[in-house]
Amino acid sequence: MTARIGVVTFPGTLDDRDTQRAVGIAGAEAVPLWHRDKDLKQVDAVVLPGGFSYGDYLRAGAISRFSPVMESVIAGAKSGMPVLGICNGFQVLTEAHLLPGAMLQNDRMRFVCREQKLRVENAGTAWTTEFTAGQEIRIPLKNMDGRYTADERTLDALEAEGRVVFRYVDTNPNGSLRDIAGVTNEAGNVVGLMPHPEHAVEPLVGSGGTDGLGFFTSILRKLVSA
Amino acid sequence: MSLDTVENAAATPDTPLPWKELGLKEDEYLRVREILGRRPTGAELAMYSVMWSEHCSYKSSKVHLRQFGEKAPQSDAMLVGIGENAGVVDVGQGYAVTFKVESHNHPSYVEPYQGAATGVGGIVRDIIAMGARPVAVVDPLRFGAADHPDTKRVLPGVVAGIGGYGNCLGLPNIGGEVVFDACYQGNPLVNAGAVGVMRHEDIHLAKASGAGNKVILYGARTGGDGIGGASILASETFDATKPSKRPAVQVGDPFQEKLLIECTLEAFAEKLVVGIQDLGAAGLSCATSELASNGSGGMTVVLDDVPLRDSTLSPEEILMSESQERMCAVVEPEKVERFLAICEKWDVIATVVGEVTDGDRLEIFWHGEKIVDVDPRTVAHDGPVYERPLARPEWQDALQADDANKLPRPADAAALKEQVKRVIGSPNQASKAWITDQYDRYVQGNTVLAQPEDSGMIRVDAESGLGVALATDGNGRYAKLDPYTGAQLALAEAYRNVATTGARPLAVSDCLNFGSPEDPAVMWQFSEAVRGLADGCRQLGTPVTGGNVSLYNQTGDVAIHPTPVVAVLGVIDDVARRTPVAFAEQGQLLYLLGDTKEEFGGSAWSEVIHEHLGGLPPAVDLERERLLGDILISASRDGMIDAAHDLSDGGLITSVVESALLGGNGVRLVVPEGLDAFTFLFSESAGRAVVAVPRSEELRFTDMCGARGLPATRIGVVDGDAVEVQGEFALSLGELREIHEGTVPGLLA
Amino acid sequence: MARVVVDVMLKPEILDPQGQAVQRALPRLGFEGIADVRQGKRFELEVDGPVDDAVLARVHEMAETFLANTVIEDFVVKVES
Amino acid sequence: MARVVVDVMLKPEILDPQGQAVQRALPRLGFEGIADVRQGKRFELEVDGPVDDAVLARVHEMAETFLANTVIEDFVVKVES
Ligand SMILES: Nc1ncnc2c1ncn2[C@@H]1O[C@H](COP(=O)(O)OP(=O)(O)O)[C@@H](O)[C@H]1O
Ligand SMILES: [Mg+2]
Repeated sequence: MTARIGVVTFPGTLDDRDTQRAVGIAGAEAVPLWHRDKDLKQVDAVVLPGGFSYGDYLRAGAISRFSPVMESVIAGAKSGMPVLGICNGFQVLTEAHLLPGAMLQNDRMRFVCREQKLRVENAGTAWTTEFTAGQEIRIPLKNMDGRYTADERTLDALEAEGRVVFRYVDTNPNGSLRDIAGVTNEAGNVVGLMPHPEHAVEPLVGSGGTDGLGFFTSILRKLVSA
Repeated sequence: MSLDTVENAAATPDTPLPWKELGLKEDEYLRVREILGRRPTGAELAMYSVMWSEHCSYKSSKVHLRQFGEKAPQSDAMLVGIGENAGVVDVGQGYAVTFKVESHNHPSYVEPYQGAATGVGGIVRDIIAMGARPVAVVDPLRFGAADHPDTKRVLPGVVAGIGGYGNCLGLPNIGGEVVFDACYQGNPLVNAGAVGVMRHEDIHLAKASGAGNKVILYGARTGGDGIGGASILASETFDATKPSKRPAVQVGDPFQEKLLIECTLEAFAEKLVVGIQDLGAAGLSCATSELASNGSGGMTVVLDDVPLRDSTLSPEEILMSESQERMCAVVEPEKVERFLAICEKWDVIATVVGEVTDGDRLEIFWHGEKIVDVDPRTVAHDGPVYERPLARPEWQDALQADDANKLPRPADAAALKEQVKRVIGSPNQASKAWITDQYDRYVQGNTVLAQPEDSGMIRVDAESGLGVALATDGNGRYAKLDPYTGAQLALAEAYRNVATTGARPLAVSDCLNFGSPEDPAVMWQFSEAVRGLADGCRQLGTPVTGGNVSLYNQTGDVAIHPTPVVAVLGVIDDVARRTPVAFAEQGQLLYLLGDTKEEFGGSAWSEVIHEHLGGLPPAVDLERERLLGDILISASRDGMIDAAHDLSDGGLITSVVESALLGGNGVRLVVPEGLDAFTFLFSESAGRAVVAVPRSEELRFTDMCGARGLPATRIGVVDGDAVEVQGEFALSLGELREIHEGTVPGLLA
Repeated sequence: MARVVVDVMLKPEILDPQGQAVQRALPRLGFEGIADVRQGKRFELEVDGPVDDAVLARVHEMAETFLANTVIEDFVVKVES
Repeated sequence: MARVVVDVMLKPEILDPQGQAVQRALPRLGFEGIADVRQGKRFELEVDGPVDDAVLARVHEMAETFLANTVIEDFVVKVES
């Protein structure tokens, strides 16, 4: 039996099909979830994919966070269900207060699309066990509102508790504080990051690398061995 | 004015109407009266005036555009030709592809962000209206001089608008152009193209048939966008000078459009749609008259049912409104409920506003009164057609006599090196990454190639690896020197760019940007360019499937360079075989394919070093282009080459530097016998490409070129970390990178 | 130091997708009775020295030429007390 | 119908690149003497019926939970006269 991984579609979500494909390539079963449905269809984990849900109007993720599906995702996350938020999904997770901090417009005030080098700082979360701490990976990054921000106390606590999961290397593309590209919650089941692992799972398309596959094989291994 | 009904119009033949203010000529207005057998109502006048405008009726260009059909090469790939929202070509395995380029030049000068954004929105709706899922966009752009202050206003806004809209729709941007030239100072060209994919059986057309079928308007509410003219009709006095409260600028809502895409595709998948039409220029006037005239029956529309953003709109204004993000579908009565449910699922407002009838009239009602009663064909298809006078400009001979080949050339190796640096760092040849990094090229997960590759490439089928490639090109400097040849060079370059990546060119779309058709010189340029493109497409076997004409691109009496932008679509059986631009492996051999002659007319070198435009553009040999393309495609399919880059403006040195920088590998070049270093590096002869050949494939590759008669000259090797021209100069990759990548950010940041 | 505020709003006849998205979300969040929402920008300018008519005139010009895009936006200049 | 305005500004300790970009551009445009610029959002809500304390309390809640992200933003609710 393989793991069932839910992929949520909000109005304006863009990378849902790509994320489903990535889940499938990793060997898990992708289960589409619709924002108006509270029913999580007994999935073992949930991915909130990238895009511009509700056009990113008001603030990125601010409107989606109040959708019916999020009530169930929030409840699930609090009881240990693994949740991964990619880009817009990360923004939704911060707006829903499942992850600390908030996302602001890039310091350069332009959309940025590039291949980004990251360092994996925490290989112990539900979504990163296939990596090793300190490993450098390359995956695409594309966002308008990717500047991770939190107050100093929160940032210090995140560092102290090892909850910074990914850091930008060489270039900080959006002005994120302390080069933070991704964080996790205290329990390590909820992870959010700005770059897009689902665009780096096949050699031929996307950025051409397969460094993103590790996210999906990590969760699969965890769920299947559990 | 009180409501101007059909009855009222018949009874008051002498009521003066503001036809002039709405842009109609007197004879055109008289034609309308003749067609109707009475004076038009205000609403009818509104419809005729927008539908008979240059933009909607192609009245000046029609007689020339016919050649695209008359000269069209026989092609089994063509499924839907010119005349529909976009052409459709067969790419095999049951897939069909639709693509088109359009202009949003004037709005983008007034309000760069929104003008460009709504341009993307409009072209994407054309693609959805054919039944296809949009899979990529491209954006051929032209701006005034790079260092002009207004370029700093226009360019960042245009780029942010294209990105803001396209990124939010989830469409990868896979290519385009950025050209700077003072001739576009008051008339930037903002062209946008889109590609869509569907199965053959999903092709949809804009027609309303089947009496009793419902006409559903869905998407955004209708506001007073872009109806400056119609507001005159709504006022008591027909006073055109009265300030209008109607917005002159449309604001795009890409989120709404994304929902429109998803709900339209879902309705298609459930086979709920009989006919469909997007609402673009001329809004409901266009959608209703085109749907009705392409179908078998007539249509009634109740305007009171149109959802409004502004309740003060008059019926004339509603008919003319160009509010964005709206579509119109014809649906069988028993399927209406399901159609509305899908719209509700996606939070899209949808309203039944009319019905297909078995008559042949388009009848529109307001407050229970009939305000339009016309034969829809007369609105949509029987607009005026002009044979505008044309005359070869009297300056053309002098321009061509001002031979660029006679310009002073660099005196020694040091001067040559200096000029290489200047050309590589010139705004037109420099890296456009500052711009293209603002576009999402990864979304949808099928992007095989995107900028700065020679063409964009999208995987269509993950199982088989089937893919499509798209490139757009145009060179206004060449076209100014000779519009016929210039159009063919644009075609040749786009064709070559597609073939260079390993895809087989299939079909063409175009966007023809010119000055005023009322100027005989411009009309001559236009007719020559169309003739050149049509002849070229026939010779290359790539039919024109559709396109767009943008006229009146001029400031005062001064027209832009004639700028035909040509898009070529190609197909590749397996995207794993694509050829990238980057020189990725040290030790590979570099071959120059094609002949290099002394051709500097319109060249980047003449522009950058001498600020010169004169002489003749490079000669075109389309048979040679076809042979070059065949070789590049075979070599890619059989794994004989690892990289290829076409040569165009900026010559060989520009292409080689780009490939070296992208791969992070240097090159050592040897000037071939019979050529001087200057001509070798800077000539812009057409029909050429440079390829990187693994040593193990050298014999096989040169044998193939030899057997098929394509000149292939070994010019060097991928080696080291500098671009070196033996006996002349060397430039380190680091220095080249600084020059090539620093220019555009330096100008705009 | 004094504060001058420039409020920039889309002209009433211009589509405001952001405001509309907010308005449509409100009922779902349990907030009824809001007939319309428009979203604009607010600039807070800290001015060196006193805010006299000359300063206000300059801020007005700044708003007109730079802070607002008067093709699609209106603006209001206010002194914050 | 009455109008309630919600002004949302980034907290003072949060970097505001938009405001800074405006401030940096001003001298180039010939506007001197502006010590600081902050850019925020302004929401204009048209309320059905009269604006009483209950309505204001609801708008306050709306601002706190939705219109502003209080991790990074402060807000002010005002009745426009
Ligand atoms: N506005 C743009 N949008 C997207 N891609 C662009 C744009 N301008 C240039 N490019 C890309 O940059 C690369 C180099 O452009 P160009 O030098 O014009 O190519 P070529 O000369 O081969 O036609 C191409 O991949 C082109 O598609
Ligand atoms: Mg090229």
